[in-house]
Amino acid sequence: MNDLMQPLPGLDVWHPATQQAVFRRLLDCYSHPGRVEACGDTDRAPLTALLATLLDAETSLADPHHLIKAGDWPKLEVRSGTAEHAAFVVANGTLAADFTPRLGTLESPEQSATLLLLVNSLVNPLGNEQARSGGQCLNLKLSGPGIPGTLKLAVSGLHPGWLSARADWVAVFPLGVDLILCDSRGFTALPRTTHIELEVC
Amino acid sequence: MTSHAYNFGFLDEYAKKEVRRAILKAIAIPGYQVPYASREMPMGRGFGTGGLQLTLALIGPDEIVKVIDQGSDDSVNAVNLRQFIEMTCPGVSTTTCTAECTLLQTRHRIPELPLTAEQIIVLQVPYPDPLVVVESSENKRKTMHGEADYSRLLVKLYEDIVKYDEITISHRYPTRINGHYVIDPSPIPRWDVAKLNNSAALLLFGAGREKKIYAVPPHTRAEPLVFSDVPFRVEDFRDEAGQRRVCARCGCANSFLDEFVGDAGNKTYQCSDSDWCDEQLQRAEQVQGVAA
Amino acid sequence: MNIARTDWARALGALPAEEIRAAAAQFARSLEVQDISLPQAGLGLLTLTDSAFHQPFYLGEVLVARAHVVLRTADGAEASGGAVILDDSKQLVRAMAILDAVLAAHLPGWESAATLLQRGHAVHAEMAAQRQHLLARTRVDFSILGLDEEEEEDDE
Amino acid sequence: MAKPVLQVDGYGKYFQLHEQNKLIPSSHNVSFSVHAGELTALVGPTGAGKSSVLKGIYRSYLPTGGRILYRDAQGHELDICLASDHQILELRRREIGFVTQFLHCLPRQSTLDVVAHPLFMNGVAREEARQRAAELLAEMNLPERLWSVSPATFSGGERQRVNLARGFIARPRLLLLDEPTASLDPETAECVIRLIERLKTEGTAMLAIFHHPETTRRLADRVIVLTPPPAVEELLKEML
Amino acid sequence: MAYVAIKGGRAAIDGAAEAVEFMRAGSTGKEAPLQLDAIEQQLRLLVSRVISEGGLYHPRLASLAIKQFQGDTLEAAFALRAYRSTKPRLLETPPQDTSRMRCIRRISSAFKDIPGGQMLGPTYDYALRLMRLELADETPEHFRAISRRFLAATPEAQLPATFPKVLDALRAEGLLPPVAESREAAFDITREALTFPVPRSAALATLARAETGSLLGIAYSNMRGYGDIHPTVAELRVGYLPVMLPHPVTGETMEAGEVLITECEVVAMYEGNAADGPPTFTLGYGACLGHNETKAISMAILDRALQKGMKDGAANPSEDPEFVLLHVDGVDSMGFCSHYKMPHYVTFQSDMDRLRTTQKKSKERV
Amino acid sequence: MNKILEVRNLGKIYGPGCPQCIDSTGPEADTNLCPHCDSLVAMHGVSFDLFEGEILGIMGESGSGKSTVVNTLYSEQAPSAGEAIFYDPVSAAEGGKSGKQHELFALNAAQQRWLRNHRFGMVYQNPQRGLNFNITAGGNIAERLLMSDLMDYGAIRERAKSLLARTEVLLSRVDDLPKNFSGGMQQRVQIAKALATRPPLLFLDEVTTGLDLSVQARILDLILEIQQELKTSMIVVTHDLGVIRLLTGRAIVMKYGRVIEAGLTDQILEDPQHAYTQRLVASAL
Repeated sequence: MNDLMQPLPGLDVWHPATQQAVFRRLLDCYSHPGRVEACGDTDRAPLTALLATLLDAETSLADPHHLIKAGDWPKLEVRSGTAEHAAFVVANGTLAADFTPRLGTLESPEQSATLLLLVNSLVNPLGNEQARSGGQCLNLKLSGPGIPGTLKLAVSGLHPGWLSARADWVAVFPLGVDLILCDSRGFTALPRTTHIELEVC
Repeated sequence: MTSHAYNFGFLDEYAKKEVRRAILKAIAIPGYQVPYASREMPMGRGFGTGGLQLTLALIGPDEIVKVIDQGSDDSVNAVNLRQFIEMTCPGVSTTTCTAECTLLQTRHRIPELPLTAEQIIVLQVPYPDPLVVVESSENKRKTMHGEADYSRLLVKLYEDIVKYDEITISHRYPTRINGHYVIDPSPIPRWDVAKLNNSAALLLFGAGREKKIYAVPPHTRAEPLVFSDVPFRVEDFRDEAGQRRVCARCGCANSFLDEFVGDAGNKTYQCSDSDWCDEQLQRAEQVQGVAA
Repeated sequence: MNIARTDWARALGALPAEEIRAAAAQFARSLEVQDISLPQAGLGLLTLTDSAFHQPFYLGEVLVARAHVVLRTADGAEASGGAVILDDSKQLVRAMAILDAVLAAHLPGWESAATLLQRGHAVHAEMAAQRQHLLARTRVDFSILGLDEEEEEDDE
Repeated sequence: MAKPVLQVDGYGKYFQLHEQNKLIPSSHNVSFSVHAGELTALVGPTGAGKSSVLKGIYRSYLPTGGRILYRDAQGHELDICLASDHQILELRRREIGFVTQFLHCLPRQSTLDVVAHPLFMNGVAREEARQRAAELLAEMNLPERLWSVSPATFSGGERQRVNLARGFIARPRLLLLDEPTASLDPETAECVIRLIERLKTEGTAMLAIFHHPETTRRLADRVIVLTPPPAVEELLKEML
Repeated sequence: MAYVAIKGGRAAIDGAAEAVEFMRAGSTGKEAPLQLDAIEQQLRLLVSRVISEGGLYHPRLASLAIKQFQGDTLEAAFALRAYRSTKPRLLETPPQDTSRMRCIRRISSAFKDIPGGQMLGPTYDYALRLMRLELADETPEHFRAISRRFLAATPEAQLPATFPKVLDALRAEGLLPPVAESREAAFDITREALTFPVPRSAALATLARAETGSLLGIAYSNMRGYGDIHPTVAELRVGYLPVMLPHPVTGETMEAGEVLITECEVVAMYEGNAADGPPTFTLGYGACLGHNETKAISMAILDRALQKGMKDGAANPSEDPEFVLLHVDGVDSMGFCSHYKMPHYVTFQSDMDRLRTTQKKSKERV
Repeated sequence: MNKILEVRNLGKIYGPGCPQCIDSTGPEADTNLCPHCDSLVAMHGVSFDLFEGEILGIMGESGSGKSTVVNTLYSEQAPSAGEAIFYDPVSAAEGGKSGKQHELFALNAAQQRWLRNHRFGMVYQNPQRGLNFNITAGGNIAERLLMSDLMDYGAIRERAKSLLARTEVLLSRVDDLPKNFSGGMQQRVQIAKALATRPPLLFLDEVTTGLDLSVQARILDLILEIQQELKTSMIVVTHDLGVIRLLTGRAIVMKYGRVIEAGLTDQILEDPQHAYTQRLVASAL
């Protein structure tokens, strides 16, 4: 079994070694909210790589916008749930938010959902650079744990409704949801503690 | 009778995934003790099984790991854990040099050398809940944490001052994270508590027996619980004359010191952080060399 | 003697593992063996129904090994066999699965497997008889005690 | 002529005792008015319901018939029979005072604070309230040595002066007086009477019951003679 | 200097590992190593403790652990636990019915005669605790003779292999609370942390792998007066439970093997039922892997005590689920106890700092 | 006068409840136990307003539901029905225009706890409920101050001492454990603790029951004095008419979970309308 962690064969997202590498990048995103990390070389899109990394039979997933290939479900082993009750929810970020995920309880805030939103592009702009392509662009100014001072994040293809909904969801700490935003190259995380200011484009 | 081929990192992949999910929650809710299904490890609860499970869930093949106990890489427990990691994680390298490591597992100390954003520190925790001293029921404690109700803990400090004119908590000093949850920062001395505040490195805490994981994310407020007019004080290493004691080995005057009692009853002091001590010594020798 | 398929694993399990493995290996030489699922050895949670309130709970874990094979003879006949046993040997359970297929489909040479089965069954019966003996030797005869100890107080 | 401060119109009060299944009339069809700067006195034999009228106006009793129209400082009219509890409390706090023969107060409170309390409750600063209480007590000849002690130990006359002072201090627009001089020695009674006269000149409307007819004669601007209410049977007939 | 902090840990650890081995082998070189068969057979009650406290039915590995850890049950159970962590979990068995148990012992202290009869089986209950010095010098020949003698005597009657449950008779008479046929999934304590309140299945699972002495201690407190369960043992049985699993091909239930277990039901003081029904006896249930009657009885008493505590609030330690369930695990408690042997130089340094400062202040005050 | 609390149709049913619960319980039915489903209708349809600086009495015998009213308002238990709005006078004073309104039963546990710590006070009949007997008298007061985020040790110490002085607890006993105090003194410490944060709204639940008469009188005087000083709004729950007469301006009479009479205290005592109140008043005379 030791060969499982040896040099990555094909960078298969179902391989434990790939998942460990993806996890460490995601961990960096959680530690430094808003920082966009490349997913690295994997044979599948970042979203699939993240799902393969995070999920197993012990947890549940909702896919209201049908973003997951049918063939991937058995490999994920995950239980399927509704957007209101699942531990993880994947959604199309360009569509408006139309559900309220689990927010946890004061006693057990970890029983809240993690939302993975697929967007068009993510970038940490240097100066006045904007998100790379397509759709409406949101410039976010982030602060909070993990961020010294403030950090800028430009997102295109994120319906602004997600941000206002999130603001409601995270209003009463420790209740809330944690967001993972994902584009075709990488991802970033916006845990519930991150304060988001929307800057006018 | 039994196969001895272990999975990379000893734990099976499902166990690792579960720990990883708990780590992410712990970072997202700074200071909150996330429950997880702590696995049985081949060393005693209390020997760092919580920290070890974190390490094994994080570790990758190009990791450079450092393990310390009481600040020292050669303390028995550190040796034990390092051996176990070497045995179950082939390809991983270990180091004693604080600056070199990417992952540092420790018990009772945070190194003197400030950690960097590229490093993760894993602390072993025997008792994760600072409220246990004032409330024995976990149910009630969960409610108190949720509501950030730490008044009973503060009353404890109040009564301490009334009785002794001092706060008597020596190590495991309750520390408030990002203005909400109060954590037990593990049995680090007060000397190390300041290192939690606005740290560049991610700090993870694992309590194996109590099945809890919590975190202090980088650049996050970590404030020891105090009164506004009674300052938090770290260990005092001044001698009777008010002079700061120095390490008998490297001469360092601003590190946490171990106290040794010699056969003749004489006391000597030495850096508790062995890598730090070596570095200081080396630097001193270089300076001497240059001077010579 | 007719032994039900559900009792085969129990009967074979009473014999030394080497004998089972050897017999299966013999069949494997003349038959093509395909693993429907890889033989697995690991743990199973033992669920008990408590007899007070009839609620299920986990008493602990047991070793579990499981195998599922298909045998093919040279002339193309196929037979499925499987076994699940409380053991940690993948080889043993796979051997039992092979014998299970041989016995179920009466594949050529099945008689030798049947002999093995009978022997195992006999060993099992002997063990059962010993336990019987244990019980019978320690049975308390209250019909006599009842007469003798009429006025004795129950000291519990 | 200016409109009356208080106009009582067909006031009636009977008690319904559920336990004994009994009706007890105490006032019946009483009408009168009270004007600013005037004292209206109620007279009549025992059982005529004099106190019942005062209590009905103060709403210690719930009237069972008629109207009690009170016109407040802003000229708004309010039927006390129908007013909410909070409206009554507001009136008691700002406009209507009631002085009986009894003084209820906190056992350890100083006389000065007892008298100043109504002002304090109306938002007057404590020191100013005390100052005004002191002036009033001086005027009423209460020896200064008593001001800082509790009235609990006072003689009847001293206590009643404190009681009156407390009733007067907030300058209610309508003052109800239930035998305020009953237990006083002549000298103190005279002092109280003079105070009432002064309140009249200052425009306070008063409705009073006095023990002595001569006090009534001296102070009353109008006298209302009450007769005992008819028997229950009569009342019931009337009701039908 | 008397003590150098920086070096020396590794050599000492290696030396310690060799030292225990040296103690095991002895210095004379004359001792015969213990054989696993001998341990499994002759120390079967010790093996029973290790498998139940280790939570894994593996008599062979338990025997090895006993040998490896020189008879320390806590350490041996611990090794079995750690072994578990490395093995994949293949399945959960369907709920097994213990009335199918092939008994080797079965008694009731509630009735003299019970359907199927009372069989004492292998027990020391009525043995005199006198030293049998002749056992000091036994030979294989002695063993053969014992076996021959026992089997030679003709049994009086043929007995069935399985027996009905005493509780079923009481239940048929309406003396027991109705059975709640809840199909609630059992709680898996190996995966989920206990957060209170916990379901009864979590309590049963925790007690079933608890350390025997801890369980006995707390149950004893209840028996002695820190509680008022007043149990009567309705039935205590020891035997082999056939474990029934679906056949991989046919799906039919087949016997995958058997497991030695001990089971006990106690009947305790009656009480009224929530739903209109008449009062009935209350019940406690205990079971564990292996042959361990003390544990099964203690568990049954604690089950009853905990049910009471969960319903009415804990009136004493044995009724407090949090107190009982968090403190009976041998591996957890031993680990914690052992960790006090690890270095605490840093924390003690910090303690000394506080005491010195406080002493100084106290002198200043005086 | 500003409203501080508005309570509407408060109800609490223990048990499964059924459609007939309300009709089959109450003073007319002479029970609070529903004969159909065995549920206990602890209170139903309780409505009232409380104004700033006012003391409202809730009187009734045990089982009348009077304590349930304050327990739900103090968020110790959730009601089955009804709403209560708290108009925060402190935020009104601080924030200018209009005070913040809190719909008490719509708040989460943390928000309710904030109100309990910063705006409400509660004094129980049994000092064990209001005090932690394992920490000192001063520590008890400190706990309440710490809950309201006062973090200055010196200030806490001073405040604790002045509160104990105000409630006539010997200062030499500030660092003693309340379990060594007399019942009356425990009650005074409890009052000091409740008042520590100068809450605009205080609940008093049978605070003098079980105390000697002379001790009772002193506690009541103390409450009135403090009320006059601080103009605290109070809800006083008691079965004792003497307490009602002395402390309250308005009162509510409850029986079997229902309000059977409400009015000015002097009116209720001198001219009670309901048969039950008449009997109660008559028996107290």
